[in-house]
Amino acid sequence: MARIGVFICHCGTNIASVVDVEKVAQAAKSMPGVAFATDYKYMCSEPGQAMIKQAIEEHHLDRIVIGSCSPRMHELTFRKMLKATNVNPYMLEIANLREQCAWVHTDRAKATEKAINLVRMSVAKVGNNKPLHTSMIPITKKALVIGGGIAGIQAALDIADCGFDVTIVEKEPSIGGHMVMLDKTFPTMDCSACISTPKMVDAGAHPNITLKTYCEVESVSGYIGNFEVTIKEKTKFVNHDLCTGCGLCQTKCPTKVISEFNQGMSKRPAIYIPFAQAVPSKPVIDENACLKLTKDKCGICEKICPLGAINYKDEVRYTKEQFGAIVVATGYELADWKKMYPEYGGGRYEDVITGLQFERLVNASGPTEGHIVRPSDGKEPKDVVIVKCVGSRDPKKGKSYCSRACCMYSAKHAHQILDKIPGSRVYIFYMDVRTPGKGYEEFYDNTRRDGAQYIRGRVSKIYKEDDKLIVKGEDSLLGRPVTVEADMVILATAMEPAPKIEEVVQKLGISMDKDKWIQEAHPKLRPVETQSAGIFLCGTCQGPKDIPDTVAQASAAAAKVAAILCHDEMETSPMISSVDQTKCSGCGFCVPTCPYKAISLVEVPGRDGNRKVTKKVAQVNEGLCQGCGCCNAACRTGCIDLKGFTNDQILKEVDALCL
Amino acid sequence: MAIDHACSCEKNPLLPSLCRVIDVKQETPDVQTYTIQTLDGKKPFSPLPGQLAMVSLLGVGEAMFSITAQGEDYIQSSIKRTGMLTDAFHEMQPGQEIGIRGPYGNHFPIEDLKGKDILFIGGGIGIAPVRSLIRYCLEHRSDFGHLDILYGARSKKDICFKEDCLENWAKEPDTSVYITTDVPSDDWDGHVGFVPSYIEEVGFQPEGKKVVLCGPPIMIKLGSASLLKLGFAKEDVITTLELRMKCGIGKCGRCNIGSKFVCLDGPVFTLAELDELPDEK
Amino acid sequence: MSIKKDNNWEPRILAFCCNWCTYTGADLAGLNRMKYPENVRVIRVPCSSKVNPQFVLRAFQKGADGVLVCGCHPGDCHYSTGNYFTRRRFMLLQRLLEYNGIDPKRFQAKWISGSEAAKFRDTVAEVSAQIKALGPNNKFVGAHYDNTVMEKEAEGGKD
Amino acid sequence: MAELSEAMVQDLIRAEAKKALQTGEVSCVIGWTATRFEDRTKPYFAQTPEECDMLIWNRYCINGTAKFALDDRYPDKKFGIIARGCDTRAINRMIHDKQLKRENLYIIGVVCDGKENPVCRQCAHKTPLVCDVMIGEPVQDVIPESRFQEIEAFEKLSPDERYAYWAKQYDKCIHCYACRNACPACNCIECYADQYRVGWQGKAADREQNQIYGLTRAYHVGDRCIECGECERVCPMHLPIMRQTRKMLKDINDLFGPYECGLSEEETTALGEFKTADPDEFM
Amino acid sequence: MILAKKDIPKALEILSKEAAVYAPSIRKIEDRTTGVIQEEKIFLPFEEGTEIILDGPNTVKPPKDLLFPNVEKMYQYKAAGEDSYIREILPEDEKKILFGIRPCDMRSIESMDKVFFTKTYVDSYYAKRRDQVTIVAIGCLQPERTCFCDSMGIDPNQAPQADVMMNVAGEPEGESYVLQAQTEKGKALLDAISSLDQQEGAEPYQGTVCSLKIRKAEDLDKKLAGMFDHPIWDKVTKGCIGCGTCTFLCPTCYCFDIDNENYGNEGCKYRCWDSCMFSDYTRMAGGANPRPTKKERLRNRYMHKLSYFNERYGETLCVGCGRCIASCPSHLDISEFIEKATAADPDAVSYTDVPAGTDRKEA
Repeated sequence: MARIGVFICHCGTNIASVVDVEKVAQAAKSMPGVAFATDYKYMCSEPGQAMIKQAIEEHHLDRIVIGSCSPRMHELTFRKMLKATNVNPYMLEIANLREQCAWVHTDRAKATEKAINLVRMSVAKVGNNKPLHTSMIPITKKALVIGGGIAGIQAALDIADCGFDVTIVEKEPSIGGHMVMLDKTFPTMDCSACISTPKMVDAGAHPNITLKTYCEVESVSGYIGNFEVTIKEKTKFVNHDLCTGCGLCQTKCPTKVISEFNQGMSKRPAIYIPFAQAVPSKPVIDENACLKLTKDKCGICEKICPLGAINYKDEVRYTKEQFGAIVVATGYELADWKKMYPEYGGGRYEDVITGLQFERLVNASGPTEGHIVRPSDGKEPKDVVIVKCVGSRDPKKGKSYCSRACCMYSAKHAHQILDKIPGSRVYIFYMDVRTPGKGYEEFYDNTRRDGAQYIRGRVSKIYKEDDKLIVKGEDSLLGRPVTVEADMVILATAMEPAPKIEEVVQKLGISMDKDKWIQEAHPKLRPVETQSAGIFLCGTCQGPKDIPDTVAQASAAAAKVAAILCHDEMETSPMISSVDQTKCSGCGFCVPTCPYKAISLVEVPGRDGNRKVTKKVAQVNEGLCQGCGCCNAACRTGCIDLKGFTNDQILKEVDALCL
Repeated sequence: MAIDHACSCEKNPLLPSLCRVIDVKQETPDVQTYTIQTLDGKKPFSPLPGQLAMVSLLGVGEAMFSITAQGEDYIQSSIKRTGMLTDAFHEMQPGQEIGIRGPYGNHFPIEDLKGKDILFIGGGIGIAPVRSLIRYCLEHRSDFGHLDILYGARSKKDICFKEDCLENWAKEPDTSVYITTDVPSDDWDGHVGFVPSYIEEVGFQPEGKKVVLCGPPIMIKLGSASLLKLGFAKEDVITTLELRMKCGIGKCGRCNIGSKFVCLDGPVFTLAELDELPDEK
Repeated sequence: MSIKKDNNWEPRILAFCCNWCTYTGADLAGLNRMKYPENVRVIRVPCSSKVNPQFVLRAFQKGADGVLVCGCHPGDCHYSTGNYFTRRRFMLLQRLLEYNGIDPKRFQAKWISGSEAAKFRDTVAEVSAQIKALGPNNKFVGAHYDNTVMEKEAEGGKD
Repeated sequence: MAELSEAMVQDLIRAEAKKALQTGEVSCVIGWTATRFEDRTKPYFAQTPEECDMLIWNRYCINGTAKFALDDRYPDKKFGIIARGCDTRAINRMIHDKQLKRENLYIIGVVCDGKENPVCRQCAHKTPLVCDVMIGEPVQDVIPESRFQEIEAFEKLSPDERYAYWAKQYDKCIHCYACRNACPACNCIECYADQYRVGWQGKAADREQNQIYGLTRAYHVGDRCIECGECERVCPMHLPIMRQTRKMLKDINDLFGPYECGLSEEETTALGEFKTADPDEFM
Repeated sequence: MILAKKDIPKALEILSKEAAVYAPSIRKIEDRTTGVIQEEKIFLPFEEGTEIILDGPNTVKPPKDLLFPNVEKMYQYKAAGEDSYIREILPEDEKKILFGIRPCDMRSIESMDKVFFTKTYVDSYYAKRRDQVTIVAIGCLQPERTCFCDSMGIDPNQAPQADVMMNVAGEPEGESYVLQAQTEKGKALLDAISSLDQQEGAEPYQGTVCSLKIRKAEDLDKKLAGMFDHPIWDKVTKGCIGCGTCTFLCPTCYCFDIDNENYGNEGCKYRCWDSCMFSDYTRMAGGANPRPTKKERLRNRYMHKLSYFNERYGETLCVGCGRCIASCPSHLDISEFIEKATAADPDAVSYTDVPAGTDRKEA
């Protein structure tokens, strides 16, 4: 039987003024397993702790109950104290006599009775405590960043600057993401490429950063400190070790297909470097377009490559790597407005373009070398309509959320048009104008002063009449229909999570919100963490945001990663679930209840009657389990149990309180 | 009813008497020996070697254990940690109140053993019942012939009753002690090997010798085979059985093997007797 | 502890509170020196989803007059999804108990966040009043249950 | 097409069972055989083609056959089962719960016309849902309107009436665990009630322990109940056990959408998932 | 003495002044939703107005729980250092009369007497209850189709060990009973109700025979002792679902478990019925189980009833009451087993199961 010591704290007069602490200590003496009980003015003080230690020695105590303030206050203090004794730090329970007794009651007799009850509960629980031991797991000092946009680049640079190895996995042939497609950034009108490409170059050249472009994460296992990630390297058909990026092949390739980078507004060859400043600046072959690969014809690039870097027999390669932490920065994609808004032409009118297409249009390195012209006929538009909230804030047709960046880039686009095309008119249909950022409101004001006409209302229809796009909407402020004859329409389309986000989330064992943005661990206090320890997020994979917010989040995530990687090993909480595999039926009911995907079914040697068999049972991954106990209540045999809060312990508490 | 049973509880055989653990000794990492006394400092009862006691940790549960030794004013029982109940036993400290009832079961056939050489074979915690008989024989040394004691444990640290096994018994007159461990270890320079093979290695002679064999089921099975190979008769090999028990007085039903109840008609059986019973051990 | 017939009868209410929200909220109620009835005792659990329906049955069997399960609001669970399971489990259990004759007021679940000290206080006061009005629970109470055993101990053991 | 007579079905069952055993892939075929009473049959395990002639089919074939597959969780050969609609739901239940593997079963499905068992009046799936061969013409699945009538009527009683009713029922219970052992959803290798755990389940057959057992079992199987009625059929003291488990099903049905179990191996269970949009009464 | 049937309630009223009288009666549970009343015949304490049913089928549950209750407190204890105690809880001082026990059930009480009174130890709890009980047995008039007591050597008209034997006078439809004291206790009981004596009546009816006749070898116990490894066990145990119905409804099953219930540091040790059909019955702390499957368990049960008990106590532990046959979820039948075992070749290496009833002409 246990030998329990009970220590009742007066907490000065905080507890003692309402609770008869001596009586509580006296009552504790006759509780099951109690070998010693006393009260003292301040248990958490030096002398108080010394007294507990002495009592442990003198009375051979093996378990401790302290009646004091909330365990949320001093549980760690007392655990630390026990580390210096023979008593395991987890053979401790704290009865909350201050916050949940003395401070909330006035009747001394009743409060004392309740205090006795609470102590009895803790005594009953501690009697069933088992010694627990934290274990140390080694940490692989290397981080994985999924996604090579500005978020991923920033996070990788920050982590690498702390001295840790980082691998960036990017599914496209180059890092850079959406930011390099942009022309200028609001509100400062910096050249987007001018500020992002140096970062790309830094990332490419950083000794601690490994770029894995044209790669995808195939599978992830393990847990914080020790993720094992399989990375799939797609077929580039170009040996990047040999290739110098001279670009000769690009110029000779006879096949031309639509350029993703230019948002479909220009063409690129089948062997291509996506854009001039790409990092790495080496081409890949588009296997769906290449004549050699599709029809076994051509083969020009192989012939002309001076280094023999072309390899049509390239195969998908898988590599396994260990990482200590993972940053998810998979970014966004523009929602397909064509499906959502057939009334805007559904894509039939070339001159109805997205904001991102406009960025390419206005960009000096874009398809028109920066001239704003209509894609249909190359004429300079005079009347331009910008429609905001296309897909955003429209739960019926699109998304219910606000895409956050559109108000500002629409203002920027208006400014750019008014600036570059003299005599042009810009009409902006809006629902609200949201400018919560430094210098944002001023920028918006300036745009209005430039002459942009803001019309509050949604656009109901866009159709073509002769050369013009007729934009019909309603001015809801004036309460009358509006019709604008435009040369070009720019749609500020909603952001949505990158395609295949479900796969990424599923592989990582993290979760998404209703709109498929990745769910942060806590919206306020843990905004860059996921529910899975060691997996962080930044940028637009978490939700729509602009560049400064993205970069700030990336640095925050990097700091979180660094805080893990700076340790050689980490302590795991011993208060996690474990399975009594002799009793487990292997039904797997616990598996779907775990938010961390910490439970898996494994085959172990077992017994069927007296026969030896291999049976399937549940197993808890100690690195993943966070100790919520949700699986416990799903287990009908009661064989999966949370250490420190076992079913038996809680039942004992129930029994004790019901006495 | 050939066996006469003595019961310490005159009235209610299922009612334990309150006793106290006066000493706890850590024999091995998972075996402890408890010295038990009545509250007024007396011996709870006087068991014969091989008998059992139902030890009950009030509020936790009770289980049957063999009595490994007794003195003027105490009895001793050794308990190996195997489950929830024995975990709780292992938390006992001197002064702990427990309930105890017994002694139950038959005992080693002392009269049959008198005047004979005896070979004691124990494995693991199986040495506990054997020890009660060894102690009896040593106390009544002149009644018995040569004593051989063979004991096997997993490793040196798992040897129970280290003083007896490694020192005291070897010093007794006309007594040979053989100790073996299953696995070698740095601090062990004695014999290494399993009990059955050691039996054959030593090559005990069956003439005029009775064998007392206690240990885990597999050891009893293979050990018996070794003994039979050496020419021992089944009538001369005595062993003990262990089954789940609740009442200890042959009423609750679960420890039967055929028509015999291990708690009442056992736990001591010769191999010949076991042959008569259905194969359900 | 007073005998149940007594006019001063106080109900015995158990509250399972999740460590991250409700337990914190209860602590906050203390910090703010809010007052609520003494008859509710809190059992701390890491998450409301740890609470096994068996605990609730056991509490009634052992003589509890009411049981409360409290956790974070849906969506706020420290462990992200635990309380969604709690919600399903206990909506069903509450109905099953009611079906077996237990007043649904005797078994309640509530979402109380770490900042909702006042809600904690109000909930406790309300549940306590409701159960007081219902009177002692005699359903599912074990035949072995013996109230007198405890009286001695509550008075500080027998000296 | 003319309906098959009982005798014809019986012949087909015997023939299929024989065929299965003759292949050597199947260790036995479980069905029903006669007892000394004409209105009773019992489970029968035909292990040789000859023994198949002992198999019978009549309106007294009321014992569930599927649960016996759990007697050997690690079989060398396939286990043959003559399965009615309810038995196939039981099979799905146990496969879903990962206690059986489909490849270890050889299922001879028989379209059932309802037996001398009150629960058959509520049967929604008379046609086997999973089988290797099927005997009889499939019939339309119809969920009877009366499915929850009994529960709804009982809900209307006063709380005290309900409690008194159950208390009397649990006074009768002899704690024999027949309901559990017959139930295909009670497929844990070691039931919580069989474990030595102070405070979970007492062995005593008093009202208190019986209530705890009854409610716990209802909760444990309630979201997986296939409504085969075996629990009620086997109860020697005639407790209305389905009235508890059906209550759980009804609530799940009401709260979380239409719910029936055992219709396929892949379905999810109500307590194994959630929706953020589930109704919330705990605000 | 002769007691008119109509005077039975009067007699019981007189007797219940001195002792608690238990007699077969109907326990009713009304389903208020349908108005259906579930009825169940069991032994209930007699109160004024209780309807006593002496004829018709036997009670669903045997009366054994009146002597050997399902749950019986053994002792109270407290584990708290110096304050520790162990206090015996013996059954209360209460005289009981079991009225209307059938010969089969009376015979089962004899078997329990042997278990609890002999073989070294006397069970104090059983002994105290047994000593305080007076038993009035009644000759069986309507054996059910599952009854086969006379095949087990029991005369359904006679219960020699009962304190009082009661048979209907004359023909089964007779209007009075003949009561004969067979012990001193019985005499005292009859003295107490002598005022109701009708003085004259017909001879006690002795004509009841069981409808189920089974073929049972005279030395079945010895034959079975040699059949422990017989292939018959594989076959006859297959349909068993391992529940405890047969054991809990059996009038002779006496196995029990011991457990405790705690309140703080006090608690109570109790014993309760256990069933050898349960997997945890013989399972040891380490998980090993000498009877791992239902084959071993059911074999042990049948062997215990039909062989082991004979060896130990000299009689068969099955009284042929048929309760297990009537209630078995799988419709297993011990009488069928007895016939099969009687017919079986003890040295056979294989066994073909021919269920009873398959010889019946098929429809």
